[in-house]
Amino acid sequence: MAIIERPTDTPAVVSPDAAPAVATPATSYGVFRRPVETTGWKSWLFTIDHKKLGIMYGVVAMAFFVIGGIEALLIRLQLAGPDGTVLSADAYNQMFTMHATTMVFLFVMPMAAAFANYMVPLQIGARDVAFPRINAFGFWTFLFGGLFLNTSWILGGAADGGWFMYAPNSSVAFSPTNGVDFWALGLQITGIASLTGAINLIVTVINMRAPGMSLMKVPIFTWMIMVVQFLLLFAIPVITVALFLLMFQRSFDATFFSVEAGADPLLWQHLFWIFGHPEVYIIVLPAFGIVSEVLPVFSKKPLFGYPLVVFSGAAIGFVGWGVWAHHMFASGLGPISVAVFSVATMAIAIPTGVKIINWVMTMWGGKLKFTVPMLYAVGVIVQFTIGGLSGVTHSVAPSDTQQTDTYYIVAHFHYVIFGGAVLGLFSGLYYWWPKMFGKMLNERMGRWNFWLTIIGMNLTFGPMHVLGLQGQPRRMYRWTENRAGEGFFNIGFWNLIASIGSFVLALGVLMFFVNIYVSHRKGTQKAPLDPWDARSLEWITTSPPKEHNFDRTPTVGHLDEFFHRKYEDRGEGDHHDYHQVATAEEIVAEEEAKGDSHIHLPSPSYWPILLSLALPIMAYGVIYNIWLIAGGAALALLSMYGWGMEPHTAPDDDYDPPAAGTELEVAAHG
Amino acid sequence: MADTAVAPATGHDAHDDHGAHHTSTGLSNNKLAMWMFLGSECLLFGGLISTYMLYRGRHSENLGPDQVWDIPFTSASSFVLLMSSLTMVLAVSSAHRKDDRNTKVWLMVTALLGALFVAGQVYEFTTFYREGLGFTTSLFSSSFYTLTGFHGVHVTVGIIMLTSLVGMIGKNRVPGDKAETVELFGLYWHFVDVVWILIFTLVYLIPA
Amino acid sequence: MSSRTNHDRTISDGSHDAHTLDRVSAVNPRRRRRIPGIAAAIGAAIALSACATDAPQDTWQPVGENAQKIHDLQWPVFLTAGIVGVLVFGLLAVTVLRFRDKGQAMPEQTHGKPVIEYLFIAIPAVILAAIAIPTVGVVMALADTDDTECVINVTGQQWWWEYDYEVEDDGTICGFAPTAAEAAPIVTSGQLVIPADTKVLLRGTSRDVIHSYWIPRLNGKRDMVPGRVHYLRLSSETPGIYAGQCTEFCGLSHANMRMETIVLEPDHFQQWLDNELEPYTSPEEGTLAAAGEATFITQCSRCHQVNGLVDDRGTDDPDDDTLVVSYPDQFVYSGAAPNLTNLMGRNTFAGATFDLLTDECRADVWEADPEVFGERYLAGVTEDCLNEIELREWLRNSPAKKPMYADAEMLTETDGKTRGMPYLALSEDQIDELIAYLLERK
Amino acid sequence: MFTTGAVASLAGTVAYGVLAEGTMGTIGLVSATVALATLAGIVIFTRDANVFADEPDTFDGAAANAARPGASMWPFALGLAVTTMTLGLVTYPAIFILGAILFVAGIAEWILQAWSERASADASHNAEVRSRLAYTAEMPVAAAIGLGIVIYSFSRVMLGVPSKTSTIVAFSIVATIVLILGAIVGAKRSITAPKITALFAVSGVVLIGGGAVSGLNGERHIHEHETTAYIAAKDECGAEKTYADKHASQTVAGKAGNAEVRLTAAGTLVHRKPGDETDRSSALQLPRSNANNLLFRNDSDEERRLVIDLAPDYEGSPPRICTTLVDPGGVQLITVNFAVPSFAPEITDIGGYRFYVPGVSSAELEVVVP
Repeated sequence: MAIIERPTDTPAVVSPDAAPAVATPATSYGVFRRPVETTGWKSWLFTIDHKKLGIMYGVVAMAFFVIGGIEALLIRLQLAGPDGTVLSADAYNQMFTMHATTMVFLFVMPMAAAFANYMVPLQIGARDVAFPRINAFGFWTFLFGGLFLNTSWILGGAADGGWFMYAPNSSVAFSPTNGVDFWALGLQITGIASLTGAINLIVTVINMRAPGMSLMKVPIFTWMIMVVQFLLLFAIPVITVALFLLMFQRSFDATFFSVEAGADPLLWQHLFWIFGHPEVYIIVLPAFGIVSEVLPVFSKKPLFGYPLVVFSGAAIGFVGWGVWAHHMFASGLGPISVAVFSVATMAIAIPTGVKIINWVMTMWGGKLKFTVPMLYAVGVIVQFTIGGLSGVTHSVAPSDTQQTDTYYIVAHFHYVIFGGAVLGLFSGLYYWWPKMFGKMLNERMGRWNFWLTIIGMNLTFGPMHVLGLQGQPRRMYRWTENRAGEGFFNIGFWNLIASIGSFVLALGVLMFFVNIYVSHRKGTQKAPLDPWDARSLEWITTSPPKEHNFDRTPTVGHLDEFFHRKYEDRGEGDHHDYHQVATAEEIVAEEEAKGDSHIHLPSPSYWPILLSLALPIMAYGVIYNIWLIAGGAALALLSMYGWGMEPHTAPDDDYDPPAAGTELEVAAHG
Repeated sequence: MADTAVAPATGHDAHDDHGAHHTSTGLSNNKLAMWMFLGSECLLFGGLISTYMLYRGRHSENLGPDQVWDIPFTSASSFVLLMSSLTMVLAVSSAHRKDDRNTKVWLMVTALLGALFVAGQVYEFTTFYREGLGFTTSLFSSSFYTLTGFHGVHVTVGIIMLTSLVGMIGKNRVPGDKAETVELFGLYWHFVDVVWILIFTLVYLIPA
Repeated sequence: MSSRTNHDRTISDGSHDAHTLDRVSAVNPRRRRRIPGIAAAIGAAIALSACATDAPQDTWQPVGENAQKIHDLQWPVFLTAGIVGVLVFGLLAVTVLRFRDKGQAMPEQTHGKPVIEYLFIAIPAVILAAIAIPTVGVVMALADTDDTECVINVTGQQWWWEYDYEVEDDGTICGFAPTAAEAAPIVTSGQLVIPADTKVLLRGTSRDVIHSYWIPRLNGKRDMVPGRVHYLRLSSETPGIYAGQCTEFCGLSHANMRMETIVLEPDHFQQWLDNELEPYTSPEEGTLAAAGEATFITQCSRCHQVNGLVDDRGTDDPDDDTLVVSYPDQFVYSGAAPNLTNLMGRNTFAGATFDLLTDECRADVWEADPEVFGERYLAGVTEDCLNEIELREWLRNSPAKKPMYADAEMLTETDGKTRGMPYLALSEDQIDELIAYLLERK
Repeated sequence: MFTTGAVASLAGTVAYGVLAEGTMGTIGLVSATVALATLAGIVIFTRDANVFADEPDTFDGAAANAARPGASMWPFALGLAVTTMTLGLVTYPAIFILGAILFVAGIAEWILQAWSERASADASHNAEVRSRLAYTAEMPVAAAIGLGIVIYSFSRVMLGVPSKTSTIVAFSIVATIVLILGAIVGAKRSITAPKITALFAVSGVVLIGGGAVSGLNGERHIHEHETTAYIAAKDECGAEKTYADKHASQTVAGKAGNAEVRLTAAGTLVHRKPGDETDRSSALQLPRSNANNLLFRNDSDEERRLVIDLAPDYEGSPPRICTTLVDPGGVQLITVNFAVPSFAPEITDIGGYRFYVPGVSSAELEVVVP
């Protein structure tokens, strides 16, 4: 395991003329002295601790959420009345392009990555992910990619072709600023981050589970994360190809999308949506995982049909590859393709429906406690169901030709993404906040947060159903009275409602940040070890967890291991009678007492952040100056070699984390 | 999936042992990661090959594929790349026998054969260019150069990794298990070879 | 159309959203009135609003044959979705109310019963199968082009539509033989004119980026992709003007790329056709319009074609007259500009973005009953009805009126060709002349 | 070193001045000589160049205890770099860049060495410290350079060999040698590292030599392949086979063209448009200023090509477009953009647009561009 990797003295080579087989701890074979700080800014900059990286993912994602939210508010301000003048046509086009790009790639995906990073190793009883340095590299690459993408605002304008960036509208002739270049390269960079993250997490889940944790005992959140990582693993290279083609088209005059050379613009659409549709599940499945964790805890019942939820998650992931063309029902595919993709799309509603029913059945017969995370989880069920059902209405291809590219679609996917993914992520934030930061988020504020968000989102996106069915297309920087109609369903009224709703929603989200402040003021109580009476492994340790996560690697006998350590069924036959046999404090204390005698964590490293830094440099090079590419490449190459030759742990600075209450024997190496 | 959770609950000794990685599947993390990476690469080349197959006939009044190919030459260079897979196997087997000297020798031979292949590709591209097939000439040329270029870059990166590996073995600076590291490089190298066989068949041999 | 009620629409739309009651009450106000309280109040409000017109692009008021097919398929789906939604929410509500923590004992720790799970897989599967079968049928029916009676080519470009009518093998256009002139291809823009009761096949492509042709009341949308030809069937029995809008994002002025389809009775279509093919007549000598013709030739004809326009300036010998042929491909990146031969026969301009008619005159045409619609439309734009303010603003500075890439100096990527109409620095006198000239183009 | 450099530079200046007669070049070289001489003077004056020639006693004891700095090649490399850069300034920019790279590398290595030698009193530790940093940079650079030499030299050799066949022979021979040498070295353990290094050095020199010889000898001439664009420009789109028609493609991986134009077995041209599955021989109407992707299908039993004449002398439009010869049953894509409408005088003058097939007089199809 990487985290306890260290050199041995066993000669690995029998060759007679070979020098000492492997360098001994006394002779480091890294390049620089390793950074070893555990506090201060360096401990964050060079950290490879999955928990610190998870928190950083979360903070950065939240920052981008705010940026994307401001973009959304500007869009709604522009559309509040006819012939809006808040934004110019050009600015508006940039705004909706970047709103979607930011929300999808820089908020929802990294927010899910934040939870995945923080929780997956804890949920499977591991001390870190399989490749901690790659993990750090993934985070910094995502951050630099996101910053790179957003620098386009001040460097001549952001991308203006929509997040789907259909060719040939993305060619230089039609989008002459560098915005699309920034977009393509920025996504390429964040794609690298996602790909490395995917490989890392897959290996982690497959290989680093605690003893006894068979695949069907893996917590559902971790399961969903694994499905998502497989989707990423296979979806990212497809968009990579598309983005390369676009880059060659724009920067090196290739002709992939030049119709005058005989190109077929539908190539881009196919490549984009083969990536883009799995992307939808990449966005929403982590939230499904969170909801599936939260509901059982507050229903005091295991997840109804756990195996079925696992398989339906995998089925969604699998079938998700066969439905991409339902984004293209109007683009002139033949009737046969349209019929096939239409039916396939309906088929994917089945596993999705299974999830919803399983959630409701989990609650059925339970002992429901409506805390804020539970409220959000129930919110997901309601809002996502609406989004799912409107989805069924346009899986019917002929019906879709009336609805696609109208506000009806905007309504649909916001119910799915905001109602499904974002509410789910908020549920996770409230649920795991005490685990991550050791303080409870204020429940009262949390309720304000929840209700304002729910009311706001329904006010914003609900009217969009009406707008779309009344024929208002998407991506219009203005609408006119001429086409608004009168009467109850007139476009003007519902646009205004949507705009008002967006500000209610913004207020709701703001409450979350207020809540953080309120909950972390001086004098607030430390959270108890097990505030929710939770069920899974991540709670069998302190809050926040120690750097090495568990003093003793837990051994797992049940799906809901923590629950089974706390409770015992003393009933007979069909009669069940659960008694608490241990408190969380007792369980954690016992683990500490029997802690492993020595634990090696991988040391922090300079190389991941350096290598990440090389990527945007090269990307700027592609846009502005070819020599910058050379400079960036040199830095990348240097970092890769530095990385390659660096041992996983710093031999001079073996780190044995001190544990409270127990004396750990210092590692001895002969 | 082999669902064998090994229980290292008692032994920290196991942790310190380099050779035996205790993972839930028994497969080392590095190897699993390499397989995942190669799986991802399949789709990368899948996308590029699809693009090429769509555009191979689209060159309007410019040069078409069968007008520039030099099949005998490309066959020779393909054979050289195939041979490099053989030498890679020899390198891996030497590494497993902990024979550093021959590992280095075979890795070097592999790298050299790879370099010859890349040189052949450079030569081939040069002749194509002289014959009038530039990168921006037509859809066919753009997609051809992109596909084979991507493969060439993969080979080149592989060669640099191989030579570096030779250096690292020489200086005894391979972190982790040496035999496994060589094996991982081998996996990558074989993958690149297999992709070439696919490209050679689809791009060169099937007439447009 | 405003007063038409559509039963199907009412049921299914309501099934889906929060305003279920609203729609029902809109149709059936009498029954609603019996219900006291809020419902009655809403009912009254809706009853009032039911008299008002809905948005012209309402997808729930099909007129055309294909739109009707789509509608017949979609309302049961909406209804089903609504019912499923209500059931799920009902179940959820019961669960939430019944099982909240009232101090009951810890529930049984069970992962559920397989029977229930399989049932919950089977139910949606059956429902979806029931939806899938008619869907496939309608997909095939909509793609059917065998009985086409008329073919019209549609070409999209930033940010307007061009239509050209082909001459059929038998010398007719859409089955109509021109009365006087010989049949020749007709090129128009913005408003598509088709005969009623005719199965028209639009054969569409694009000159630059992807656009999408969508007239919601006649059919679903279809992308018009450069380098490809896609086709779309339109047909309607009811004469009228049907609004639509480009629905594939096509750049800066995407929001301003609109179109209308005009359905005319056969007689009226014949009239329209003859008018289109009428030979060009120059304005009378000495009039403002005659000066406008000269201005048009020097300022506009590089891009805008007026069929039959002849440059006879500075010569009395008719043999020296030269036919004025526009070369928009030298100045505009898409290579095309609207044909202005019969501009005032249409009632919108600049990609159907602006009206050529004043608000009153517009309402006369747009809200006309089907019986009188044809006459009113064919009357074209008269001097009294001309929306001169906007036309003037447009001629004064078009890029300011509609966002376009019109500054040739900034357009290095397109070799200085503009996208859309550039600023021409016309004097007020020239604008007067041009308006006088254009008013005669019908 | 600077002394030597100054002398060499002086000699170079004189030689260059006499042989090349370039004023600027001479001035540049004179400046370099002066600069080097000045440096040499400073070095000699400060006795920095030759500290150990003086009595060691004059230095304090601590220094004497320190390990002697090892031999270093970097000062030499730096001198070489400066000379190359100067030479580059007056000759080719490429040489200057080469010198600059060498300069940067030399300085970096020198600094690194100097730094590591002061790290501690333990020489082996110092070497270790140096290698930590140096290997990360040296290994990839060395790998890239080695790879570059092989690729560049070998591809030059192949471009230089007289015929296509001999490239295959050359390729096979080199590859076989590599394989055989590998096998021998692998089998014979008596071959030690120095011998292998020597082998590499020799092969490297041979390869570079071969590349250099080929480069100087000039490449074999590669003919630009004729295309239909070329034969159209030469007014040769006839029925007869040209060089451009050799191995021409016969299939297209797309179906949704604007129209399909078909040469029937009866020798007539018909067209068919999407959405209208009947063959028509009436005029084909196509939009103006649009990239019309048309398919030409040859259903006759002879090789035929499709030709269309466009507006003559019109900016941005070729006068004629033709396909290559299409086999019986074959298909080819032809993209036509009509910039001018049919009714324009320049088109009515040539009798309107029409597709025709050379060699089949009955095959004509009128095209109308409104």
